[in-house]
Amino acid sequence: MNFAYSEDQEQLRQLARKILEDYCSNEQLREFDQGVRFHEGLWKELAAAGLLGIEIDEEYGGMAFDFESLCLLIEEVGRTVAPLPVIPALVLAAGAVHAFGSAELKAELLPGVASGEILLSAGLAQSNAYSLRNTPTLTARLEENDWVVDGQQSFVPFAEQASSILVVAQTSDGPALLMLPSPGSAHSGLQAQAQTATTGENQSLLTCTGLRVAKHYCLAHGLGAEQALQTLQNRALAATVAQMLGVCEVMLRMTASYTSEREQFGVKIATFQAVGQRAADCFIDVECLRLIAQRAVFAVQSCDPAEAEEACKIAKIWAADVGHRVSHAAQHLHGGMGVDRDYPLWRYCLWAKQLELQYGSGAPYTQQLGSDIAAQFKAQVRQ
Amino acid sequence: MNFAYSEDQEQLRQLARKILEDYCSNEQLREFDQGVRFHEGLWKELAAAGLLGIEIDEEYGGMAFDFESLCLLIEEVGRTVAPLPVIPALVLAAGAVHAFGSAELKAELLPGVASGEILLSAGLAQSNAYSLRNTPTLTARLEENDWVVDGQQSFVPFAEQASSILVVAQTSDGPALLMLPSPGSAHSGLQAQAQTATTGENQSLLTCTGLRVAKHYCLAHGLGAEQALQTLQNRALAATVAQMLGVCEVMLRMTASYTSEREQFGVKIATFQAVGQRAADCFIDVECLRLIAQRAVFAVQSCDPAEAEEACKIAKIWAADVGHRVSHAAQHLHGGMGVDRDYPLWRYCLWAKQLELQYGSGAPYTQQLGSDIAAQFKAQVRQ
Amino acid sequence: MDIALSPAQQALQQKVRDYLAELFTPELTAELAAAGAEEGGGPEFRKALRKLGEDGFISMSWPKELGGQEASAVDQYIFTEEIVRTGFPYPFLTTEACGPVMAEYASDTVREKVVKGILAGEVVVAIGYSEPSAGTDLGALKTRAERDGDDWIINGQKIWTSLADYSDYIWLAARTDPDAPKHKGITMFVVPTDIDGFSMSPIWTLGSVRTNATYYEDIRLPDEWRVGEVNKGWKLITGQLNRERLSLVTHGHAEELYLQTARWAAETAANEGGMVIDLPWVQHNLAKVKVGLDALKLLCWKQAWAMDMGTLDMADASVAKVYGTEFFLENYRLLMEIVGQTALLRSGSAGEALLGKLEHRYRTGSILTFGGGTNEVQREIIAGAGLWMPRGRL
Amino acid sequence: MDIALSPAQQALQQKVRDYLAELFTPELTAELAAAGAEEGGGPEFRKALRKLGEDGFISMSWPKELGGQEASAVDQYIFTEEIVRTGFPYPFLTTEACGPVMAEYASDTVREKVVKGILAGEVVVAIGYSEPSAGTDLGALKTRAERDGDDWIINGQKIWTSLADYSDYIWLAARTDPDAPKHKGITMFVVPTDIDGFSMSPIWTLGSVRTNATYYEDIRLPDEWRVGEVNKGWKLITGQLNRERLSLVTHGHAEELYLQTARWAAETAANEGGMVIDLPWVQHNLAKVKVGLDALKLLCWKQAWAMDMGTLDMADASVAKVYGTEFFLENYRLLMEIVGQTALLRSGSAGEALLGKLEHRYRTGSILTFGGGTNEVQREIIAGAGLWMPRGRL
Repeated sequence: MNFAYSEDQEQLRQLARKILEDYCSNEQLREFDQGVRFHEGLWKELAAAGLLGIEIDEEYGGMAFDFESLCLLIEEVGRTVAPLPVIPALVLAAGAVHAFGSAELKAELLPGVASGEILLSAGLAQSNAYSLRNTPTLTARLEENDWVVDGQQSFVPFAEQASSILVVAQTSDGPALLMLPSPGSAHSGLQAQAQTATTGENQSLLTCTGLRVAKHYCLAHGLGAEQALQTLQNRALAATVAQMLGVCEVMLRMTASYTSEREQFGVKIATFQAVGQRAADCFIDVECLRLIAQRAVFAVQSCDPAEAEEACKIAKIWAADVGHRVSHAAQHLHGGMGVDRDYPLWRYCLWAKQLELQYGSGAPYTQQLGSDIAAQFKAQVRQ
Repeated sequence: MNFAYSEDQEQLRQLARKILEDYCSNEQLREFDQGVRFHEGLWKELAAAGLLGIEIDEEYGGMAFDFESLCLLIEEVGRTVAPLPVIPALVLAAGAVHAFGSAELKAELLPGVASGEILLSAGLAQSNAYSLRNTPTLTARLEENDWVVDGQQSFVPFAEQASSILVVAQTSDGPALLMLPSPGSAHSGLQAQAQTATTGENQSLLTCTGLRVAKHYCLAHGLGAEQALQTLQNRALAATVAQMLGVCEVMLRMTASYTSEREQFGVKIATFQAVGQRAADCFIDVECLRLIAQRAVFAVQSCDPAEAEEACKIAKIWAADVGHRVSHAAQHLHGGMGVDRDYPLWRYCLWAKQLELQYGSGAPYTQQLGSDIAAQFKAQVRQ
Repeated sequence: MDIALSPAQQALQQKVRDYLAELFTPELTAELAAAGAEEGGGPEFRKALRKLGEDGFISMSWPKELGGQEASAVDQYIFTEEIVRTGFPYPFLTTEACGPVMAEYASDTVREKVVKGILAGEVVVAIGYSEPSAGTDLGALKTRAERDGDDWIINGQKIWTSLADYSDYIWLAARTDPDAPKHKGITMFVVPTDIDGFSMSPIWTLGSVRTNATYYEDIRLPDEWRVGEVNKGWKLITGQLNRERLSLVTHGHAEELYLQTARWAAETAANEGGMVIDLPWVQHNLAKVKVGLDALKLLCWKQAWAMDMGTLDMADASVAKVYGTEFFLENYRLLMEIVGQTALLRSGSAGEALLGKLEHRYRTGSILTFGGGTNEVQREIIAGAGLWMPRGRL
Repeated sequence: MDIALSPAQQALQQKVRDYLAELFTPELTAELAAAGAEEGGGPEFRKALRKLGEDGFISMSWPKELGGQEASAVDQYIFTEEIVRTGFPYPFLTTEACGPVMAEYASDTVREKVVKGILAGEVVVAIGYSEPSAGTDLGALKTRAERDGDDWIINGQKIWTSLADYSDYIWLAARTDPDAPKHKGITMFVVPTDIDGFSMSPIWTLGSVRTNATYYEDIRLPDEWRVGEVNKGWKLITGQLNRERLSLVTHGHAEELYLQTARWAAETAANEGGMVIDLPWVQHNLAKVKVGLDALKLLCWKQAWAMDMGTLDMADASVAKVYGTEFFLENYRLLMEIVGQTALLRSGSAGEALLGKLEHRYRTGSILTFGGGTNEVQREIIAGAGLWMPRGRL
């Protein structure tokens, strides 16, 4: 049993925090409140520090650290609400290429990811995205040496900026994980329509019409793709929860500071017991979320995917609840300041909502968990 | 729109309250904390005041008031945690005989109910009693002019004291509502085993083995019995919620008084904001419960059973939540006193739990309500 | 008991519903959908408001002696609830809070210019109470009004002056006796927004809704724009909640979102097979919303009915406020879960559902728990007035 | 990070589990199932406690210099969690709270008679802190101890002196300087329950568990039964939470109820068809319990680990206390709903399920939110120590 990060990991976290904080003051973030919510300069800066290659093998220019370390970066992104697509780019797309891609494809994409020259994206969420493991809405069929892709894929962050996009498509024998070209590359058969998420993040709706994708851009197919999707869902959930943890930590600290300064009726409002008690409830929530998040990340890293799945679902359920509660407590205890866009809290509140619903919210995972539990106990009883 | 009771109803409530309070001081109730939790003297006193016949026609010695008025009595029973089986005796058994019995059966039983000479009981809850409308666990078949009854029926309050017991049995064509004889009458084929509910209420487990019941003790059969069960479930739920309202009102008032007297750290503990805020939450809960309960009672009285069913389920869901929350808040804010059996709160807490689970708790009704809602909207969309 | 709308009340509801359906011309709908115009102020909004004035809806709840029709509180609630359901940014604070108070206490000038205008749907008034350090603690306000002959010289700053950007007047609370105890030196004024010395800057909020900081610099205001007695403004601020209460929390908009979401779920195929509404967890969420919504409806009805009976308890309004505003947040959450990640897409996105309404509502809804009297204070009122518990600090 | 039990820790867990399975003879099981003996005190309980002493489990967590083995906090938690799971009424307050303090501060007499007895599993001590008007506000206690030569004369009354009915000693806080500020005039004593002037009356609780009012009437106690310095008792009361924290809230018993209920649901046919565990709402409730339980387990593990690392934060114990005690109540509720009305039947009823354990647990569980430091105070500690927020009144 060990709840501590290694010294290397702590240093990596400090490095990430320093760079992110340097670029994400309230003033600096204001520039990204309109238009494309992607901070290219900061992305390059993280690349320069090696932080985009945390999980990538050294032969592709990475640091060859682990998923746990990558999640530290993501938690810090949560803490600074940095306008960066860390999860689709690093956790999903790069992670999938790294784990499931051919040597050729890895060599093609990963060095660019680590150096910040290639931005990847991913769109795996199906229809209303109650989970990442539903039937894909894209279809693909093999024609000569190409996959021909049709259908729509929603929620693709920064599709126009990305060089390559991870998606899943239904084929005649199971799902296939494919890397699509960028719609910005004027590829025939691929179109992106504008969508804006609650945080302002651009999340295109892609339409593929007979889009041809060369065979080596397929990462996995059939059973292999199903297993890969299990792994990717686990990674997506654990990373989302880590980001939520960062978001909630800061909302809570901001609230504690604000109420310790703000006066009404001649006293600091933090000294009203109702204020202190509610802040304490948030503290408890955040402590629970921290442990549950760490456990999920640990499970993704150290257990087999089926075992990790339960921990990841439980973590997502917690994250959804805590994000909701802490965000509304923070807004409430700030009073008007909590909704004023001049004060930094509001971006955190939007992120809390986005992360709550992203890749599936508490309610559907609670049902899935319940039915998994039922299956376990029924199996036990049958024995 | 009218949220007021009539003058007659208010008088009836005052009468009920006075009698019940006279018999239900903390000291007096102590006698019923062990043994049979039924206060026969008080029952007779209510009968003498006409209160057992509130809903019964004048020709059978009743007052010919309505269900709403009966629920006022029940709310007062809740307020005093009087050891009386008002719901099984009056709402279910007498109500069923009154509504569905033959003239002969009514004449046989109802005058005695009104005068307090005949105690009726009812056991309609099946297996774990997630609702009152599941498949009966008793079976019955017609043999000559008798119904022959087999099987087990749980949760029958004061079966040994009752002259006649309302149950439901499965027959070859649907359910049948039957009045069984008392197990105390040494009837062959009927046995009662002891069970004690959390409140200390005696709720026997009946076992019928070829028990013969004369045909005219059947109140309804087949489709008619199904409709009757819908009505009875509505009545049971609305009355249970009314009783819960009484229980919660008193727990809340007791808590407000106690915290306004009790001192710690040199001040009345009610002046701690955390205490006041939690009491206020309970107040809101109780106000919601009151309105939701009144609406359910009104619906049972004035709408058709199918329409009333939704209001009753919603009321039971509220009652379960409010009972749980107010009971634990009351115990918590009382500190040690809340669990001391010398102080009167504890009986209320036990009743809150019993009423929460009785005839189905919040979770199963939430699921039922959800599936009813889904059916409604699907029907709408199909149109 | 009769816990239902009477036939006459149902008829009124239908009448209002039909009326509002007609009021919503395509032009008005388009205007209100445009960014920045959701809260009103555009020409179509002005036109609709004038029509509501002409057709007697604004004066509906007002006392007869002030030119109103003295409709019952239940009838007024029926109107309120329906107009809230449509999403029309009806200026309740103008019509229900300031208007009647001005009509009762103001000079002839104010009555002629402002009150008549309100009744005609020509005038909108913004509330100037809050200041940077006087939020919940309104008694701490610092904006000064000093007598100078027949005029008042006003200096100060207000915050959260919503609607000021298109309002005709500010209903302003200013300190006129700096030496009196907190609540005893405040006087009410009506300040035309085109007066010299008045200015404002926008404050953009989480919900993309604009509110304002308003500035008062050496404004010279004739005494006839004062309302009520000098130093007796506190009574006007606190005493006039009256009908306003009925518009603070209504079940109309929440029910509308529930109905639309449930319908969407019944029409939308689930990736898992069947329709979205067939998923057990979706049914669970819908049931939770329905259970909460029914209590809100009953609280609102009861409150209106009790006003008509003259039996409204002091705790009642606080109960509805706390319950309603906290339920709204839960409501948005449960409904957004049903729509899934799609619910995050802002209005205008290619794949949005329900016009992005849930997304917009959740962002604007959070202000209600602290706006209009923070819920902690409401709970203190409940503990005191409802449970006779002694109050602590505050 | 390594968020799991190590192989050695798993082995210890298995060892304790096997040991306890053996400890639970049919006689002990029967004794603990009998009314009035659930909380210990019977001969089989005494026998088992002595065995635990002999086999070194009681001294497990004690410092080496006091005769203990100084097991790691994680190991100690593994033991605690397992013994709580079995339902054995292990006297944690004796073994973890009073024992080590006495061993450190007491006279030779007390060490010889009491401490050795505790380690041997021969002695049980009850806590005499609370008084009728000194609950959360312990500093207000009035029980007096006055010096008389080499003795102390003790007079007063304590309440909630649980286990006093079979305890050998009372660990008593008494006021020795009535003129000193609240917390500065308190001294600790060990009072043998067979001493002249000691008496008690039972208090029966909601949970059918007996606790006691204890009375101290002109008790003459030699000074060697005093522990620690005169008037410095407060430090002993508050400072010695140490290992006791690990037994206040554990996930063991809650998990046990979850496992048993889920198994019951998988084995029991539902009236609706299928098994109870097939009902979507039952799965929902089980999932809610599981989600809450996992957080509790991690909080407990982390706390134990942090104690071993010396990084335990002051807020941590309060977090576990508040979360755990409030989760327990939710846990009982969710599980009782699954078992339905049957869950209301008391142990001994014909149709009971799970031996009426849920029914019993829900009745005894409510004391935890205010016992051991009321949760409001814990939240104040969290806001102060965890969030550095200034404290209000109190």
